Amino acid sequence: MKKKDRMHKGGIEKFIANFGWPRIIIAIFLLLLFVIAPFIGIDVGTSLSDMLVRVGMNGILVLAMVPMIQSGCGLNFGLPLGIIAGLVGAVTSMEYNWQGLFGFGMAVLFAIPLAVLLGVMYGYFINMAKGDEMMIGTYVGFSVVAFMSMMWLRLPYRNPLLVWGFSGTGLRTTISLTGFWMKVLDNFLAIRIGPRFFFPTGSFIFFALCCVLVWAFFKTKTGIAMSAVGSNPQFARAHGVSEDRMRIVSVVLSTVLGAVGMVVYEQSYGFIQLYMGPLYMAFPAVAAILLGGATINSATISNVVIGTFLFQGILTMTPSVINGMLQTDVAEVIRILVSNGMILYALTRKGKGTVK
Amino acid sequence: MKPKYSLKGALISNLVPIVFLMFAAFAVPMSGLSIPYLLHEMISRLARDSLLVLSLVIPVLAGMGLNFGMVLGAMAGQIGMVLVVDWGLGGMPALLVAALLGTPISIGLGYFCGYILNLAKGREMVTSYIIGFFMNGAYQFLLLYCMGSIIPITNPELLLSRGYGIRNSMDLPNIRQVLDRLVSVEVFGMDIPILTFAVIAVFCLLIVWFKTTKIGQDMRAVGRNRAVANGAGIPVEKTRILAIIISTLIACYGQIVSLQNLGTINTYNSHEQVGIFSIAALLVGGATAENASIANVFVGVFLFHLMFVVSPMAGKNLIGDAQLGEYFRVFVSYGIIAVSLLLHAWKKRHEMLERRLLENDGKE
Amino acid sequence: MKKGLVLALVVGLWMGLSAGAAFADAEFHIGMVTNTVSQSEDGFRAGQAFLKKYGDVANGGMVKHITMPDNFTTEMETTISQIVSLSDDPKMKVIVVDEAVIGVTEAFRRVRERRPDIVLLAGEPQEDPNMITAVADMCVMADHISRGYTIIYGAKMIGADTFVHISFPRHLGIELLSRRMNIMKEACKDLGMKFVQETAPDPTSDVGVAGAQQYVLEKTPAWIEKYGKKACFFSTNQVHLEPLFIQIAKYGGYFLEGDSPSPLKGYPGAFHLDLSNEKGDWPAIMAKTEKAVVAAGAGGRLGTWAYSATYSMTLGLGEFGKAIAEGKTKASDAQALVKAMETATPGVTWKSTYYRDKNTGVQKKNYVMLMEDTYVFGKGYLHLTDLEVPEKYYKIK
Amino acid sequence: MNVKLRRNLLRVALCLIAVAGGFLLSFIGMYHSIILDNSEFSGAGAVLPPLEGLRVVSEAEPVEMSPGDRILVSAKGPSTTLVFEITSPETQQSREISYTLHMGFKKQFFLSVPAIVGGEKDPFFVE
Repeated sequence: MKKKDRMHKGGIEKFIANFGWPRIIIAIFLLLLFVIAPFIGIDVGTSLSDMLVRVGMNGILVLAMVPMIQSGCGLNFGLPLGIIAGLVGAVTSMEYNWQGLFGFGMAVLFAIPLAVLLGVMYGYFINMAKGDEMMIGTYVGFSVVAFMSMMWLRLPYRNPLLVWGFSGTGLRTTISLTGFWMKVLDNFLAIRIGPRFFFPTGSFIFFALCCVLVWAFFKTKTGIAMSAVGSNPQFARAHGVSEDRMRIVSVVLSTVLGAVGMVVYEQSYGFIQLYMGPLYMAFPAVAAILLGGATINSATISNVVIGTFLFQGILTMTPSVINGMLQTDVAEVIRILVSNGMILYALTRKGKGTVK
Repeated sequence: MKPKYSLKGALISNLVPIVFLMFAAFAVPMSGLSIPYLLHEMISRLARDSLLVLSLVIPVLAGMGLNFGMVLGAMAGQIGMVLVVDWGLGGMPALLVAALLGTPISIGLGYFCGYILNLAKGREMVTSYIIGFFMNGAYQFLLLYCMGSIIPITNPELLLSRGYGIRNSMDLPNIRQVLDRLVSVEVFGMDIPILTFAVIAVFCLLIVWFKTTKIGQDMRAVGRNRAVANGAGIPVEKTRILAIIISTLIACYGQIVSLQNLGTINTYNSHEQVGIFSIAALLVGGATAENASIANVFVGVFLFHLMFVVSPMAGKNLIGDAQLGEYFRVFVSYGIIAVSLLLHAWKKRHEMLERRLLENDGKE
Repeated sequence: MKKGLVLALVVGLWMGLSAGAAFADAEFHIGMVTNTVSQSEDGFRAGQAFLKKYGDVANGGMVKHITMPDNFTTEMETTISQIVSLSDDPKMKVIVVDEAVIGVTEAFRRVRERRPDIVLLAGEPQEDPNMITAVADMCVMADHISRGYTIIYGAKMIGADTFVHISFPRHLGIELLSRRMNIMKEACKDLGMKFVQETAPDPTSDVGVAGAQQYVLEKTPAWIEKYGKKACFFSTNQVHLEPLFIQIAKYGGYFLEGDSPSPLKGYPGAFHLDLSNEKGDWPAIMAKTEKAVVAAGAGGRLGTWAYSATYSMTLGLGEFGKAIAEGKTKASDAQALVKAMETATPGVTWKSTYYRDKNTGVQKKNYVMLMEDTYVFGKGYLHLTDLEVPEKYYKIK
Repeated sequence: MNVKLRRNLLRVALCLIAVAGGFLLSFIGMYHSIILDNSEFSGAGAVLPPLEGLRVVSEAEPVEMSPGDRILVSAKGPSTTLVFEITSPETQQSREISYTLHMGFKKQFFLSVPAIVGGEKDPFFVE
C-alpha cells in the first residue's frame, strides 16, 4: 500500500516536473476562467473558437522562435524582420489583386525570398555580436520597423484599395483583406458546430504542417548540427561544424517562419497592420514559447503548441471574464503582468543546457 | 603589455561618438535650425537628462551591463511627484519631499530588480528590459486602481472622474523649473540653470568618490570576474544588488529633476522611454556594456539629443515630406543603438580573438 | 549599413543645398503641427492642404508643416522640441497645433518664453482645459459636452434602445471624454435607454492597433447578441471604428458618430472605398461613402459628420491664424474663428459654445467647443444642432 | 549586539528626521487655492451686495474683478495676506482692505469678497 502510494506520487511528481508548475497553474487558471465564463454571461463556444482562431493565427510566429533558440541565439527579438517580409509579401500579392488561396500562396512566395535575404543579413549581424543577440535583435527590429515606415509611404504601390484614399499614394495604416484572401485558411474545411463554435481547420493543418517540417528539419543532419551548436559549441566545433554558418541558417529559418507566420496571421486577422504596428509583435510570441516551457537555450515543438494554447487562451479569456466580473478595465494591466511575468520567469530560470 | 597611444587606437575606441559627430556635422546645417537655438536646447537637455544617464554608470562598473531597470527608479520618482502634487506642495520643498518619498520606493524596487538580476546572471540587460515592462504593469495598477481607492488622493484635478485612478497628464504649475530657476545665469540670452548643474556635479563627485571606497573597489572586482571576487570573500550577490539600488536611486532623483524641467507629467508614459533614451545616450557617448565613464555621460547626452533635435527637421528637409522626418528620427535613434551595440560586440570579440592568438603564440 | 548612411548623407547634403537656393519671401510664417498620416489622416491632410494653399516656407510660401511623433504618448519630449523648434524662425507669427496632444501646453509655455509675439492656437487639446487655456490664445474642440446629450438623442431618433460606450483607461483619463460619458449615462436614463460600458484595448499599448481592432472585430457580434440589434455603439477611439462598422453592417446595430467624427475614419477601410479621385472634396466623399454603406445594407444605421472634425478644425485654425497675423482680427475673437471655420467648410454651420469649468462654473473664453450636424447614411441630417440641450447636462461632472 | 542596536537606533532616528523634515517642508511648501467670489453674500442676517471697481492683490499678479466674477488665486505657505482695493465708480475714491488668511494644511478656501470687506467674521461659504 505504502509502496504503491509512493509510486503513484512519484508518477505525479514526474509529470509535474515534466510539465512544469507554471504551466499547470496557468492551465488550471485558464480552466477556471472557462468554468466561470458561463455564469457571468460569456458564451463558452464563442470564447473557445476565439481562442482556437488565435492559436492558428499566432502558432507559426511562435514556432519561428525555435530554430534560433536551438542554435543558441536566444529568443528572437528580431522577429519584426520576418514580419516585415511577410507584410511586403502580403501587400505585393494584394497589389496585383490576387485572391483566394492563390493570393495567399503568392504572398508567401513573395515573402520567403525577402525573408531569406533579411535573415542572412541579420545572421551576419548577430554573428558579430555573440552573447548580445537578444538586445541587438530588439533594436534591429525597432529600427527596421521605422525604416519600413518610410518605405511604406514611398514604395510604388498604386492599388487604390491599399493606398491612402486622400492622396492616392503611400500605404494605409490598416488594410483590409476582405475581397482578397481573408480567412482563406481559417475557412478551409472549417468545422462549424451551432451558430457560435467555429474550428479553423485550415490554419491548424497549416500550423501542423509547419511544425512537422521544423521537427523533420531537426532530424536532418543540418538540424542536428544546429542543435549541437546551440547546446555544445565545443563539441560541434570539434566535429567540424561551422558555428557561424549554422547560426545564420537558424536565423534564416526563423525569419522565414516569421514571414510565413505573418501571412497566416494576416489572413486570419483580416487586416494588414503597417507602420509602427509590428514594433512589439515579437513580445507575445516570446512570451508564448516561454510559457510553453522553453528556456532561452532549448525549445521543442511541444513547447510551441502548449505555449500558444495557454498564452492565447489567457489573452482571450482574462479580459472578458474579469471585465464581466469586476466591471473594471483592470484586465489590461493583468495581461501586461502575466505576459511579461512569464518572460521574466523564464529568463531567471537556469536552463537545462546552460553552458557557462 | 602597455597599450601605446596611437591615433588608430583612439579612433577605434571612440568610434561611436565620432560617427555621431560626423552625422551631426551633416545634419545640423541640413535642419536649418540656428546655432543659438540648438545651444539653448542642448543646455536645457543636459540639465534635464544627465542625472538619469548618470544612473547607468554604477551597474556597468559591477559588470551588470546597461541597467534598463532604471525605469523603476523613474517610476518611483513619478510616484513621489504625484503625491506631492496631490498634497498641493510647490517650490523647492515639493522637490525635496518628492525625493524623500521616492527614496524608500526606489530602494525597494532596486532591491527587487537586483534580486531578479542575480537569478539571471549573464543576461542582465534583457532581463532588466523585461523587468521594466513588468513593473510598468504594476505601476499602472498602482496609479490607475489603487490611487484614490486605497491610497487617498484628494485633489480632484488629479483624479479621474470615476473616483479612482490618476489622470493621464498632470501639470506641475508650482514645481515647474523651480530647481532650474532658483539660481541661474544668463549668458548670451540663454538661461543656464546653475543649481541643476551643481546637483548633477555633486552626483558625479559622489560616483567618483564611491569608486574609491571599499565597496566601490569590491564592485569593480565583481564586475571584472565574479568567481575571483567570490574567492576573495566579496559578497557578490549583495554587491550586485547594491549597485542596482544605487542606480535606481539616482534614476529616481534624475526623473524628478527631469520632470521639474519639463513641467508636465505624462503619468503613464513619461518613464517608458527614459530607459531606452538614456541607454542610447550613454552608448552614443562611447560607453560600452563593460565600460562607462562620466565623460561618456555628458558627451552622450549632448550628441544623442543634438541628433534628436536635429534629425526630424533634417529628415524632413532631406526627403521633403513632413512625416518622413519623424520616422527618420526613430530609425536613426534605434539604428544607432543597434549599430553601436554591434560595433562594441565586434570590437570585444576581435580583442578576445587577438588575445587568444597571442596566448597560443606564447604556448608554442 | 555604413554605405547606406554615407549615401543618405550625400543625397541629403545635395538636397539641403538645393533647397537652400530658394529663399523665403512671405511676410510672415505659420507653423502647422499635425499628427502623422498613420495616427490621424484627417489632420495631416488638412496640414498638407493648408501648405498647398499658401505655399511651403522652403519655396517662399508662408507655411511650415511638421508632424508630432508617431507614438506621441510616449515621446512627449519630442513633441515639445518639435513645436519649440518652430519658434527658431524669426518670421514665425502663428503656431497651429492639431491635435494638441500631451506636452503641447509645455511646448507653448516654452514658445511664449522665447517669443511672446507668436500666436498659439490649439485644436482638440488632450490636456486638461485649465492647463491649455492658461497658455494658448485660442483652443477649439468638438463639443463633447453638448454631444453627450445630442448623441443619445440622435441614437434614439434612429431607433436604438441601448447605448454601448466603448473605451479604455487612457481615454477615460481625458477630462472631457469621461465627462461626456457621464452625461451620456444621465441622458440615457432620462430618455429611457439602457447604457452599457465596454472596454477594448488601447491601440497605443503593446497589443497595438492590430490587437485593438482584432478585439473589437471578435467582440462586436457577441455584444450585438448580448445587447440586441437595437444597440447603438460608440467608441472614443477611431481605430476601433473600422472593425465596428464591418460587424455592424453584417450583424445589425447602430453607430451615430465617432469621437471626432469624420467620413474618413473607419468608412474607407470597412467599405473598401477608393477615394483617390475625390481628393479632399468632402461632399463627393460623402456621396461615395453613402452609396457603399447603403449597398452593404447598413443604410439608416451608420452616421458621421459631413466634414471631418479634425480636418475642418485644423484648416479653420490655420485660416484664423493667418487672419490674425494679417491684423484682420484678434486672437481672442471667437466669432472670427467660427467664420474662419465656415470658410474652410463651405455649407456647414457650426454651433459654438464656450467651455465651462465644472468646478467653478467659470466660462473659458479661449476654449471654444464646436459642433456640426450629424448625417446618417441613407437617412440624411438629423438636425441635432437645432436641439436645445437642457442646462442640467452642463453641470454633470 | 550593542553595535547593532546603536545602528538600528540611528536608522530609526534618521527615518524620523526624514519624516519630520518632510512634514516641515510640506508646511512651508504647500500651495492653497483660494477662490474669491464677488457676488451677493448672505450670512448672519446681513445681505452684502457685490463690489464694483475691485482689484485684488495677492501673491500672484493683481486681478480686476467685476460683480459676479469668481477667480482663483493660489498662495504658498502657512498664511497669506490678500489686499482688496476698491475704487468707487462715482467718486473715484479708493480704499484698501487687507485680510490675512491662516491656511495650515487645508487646500481650498471659498471666500466671499463682499463679506471680507463688509467685516463679516465668517467670510467663508460652502460650494
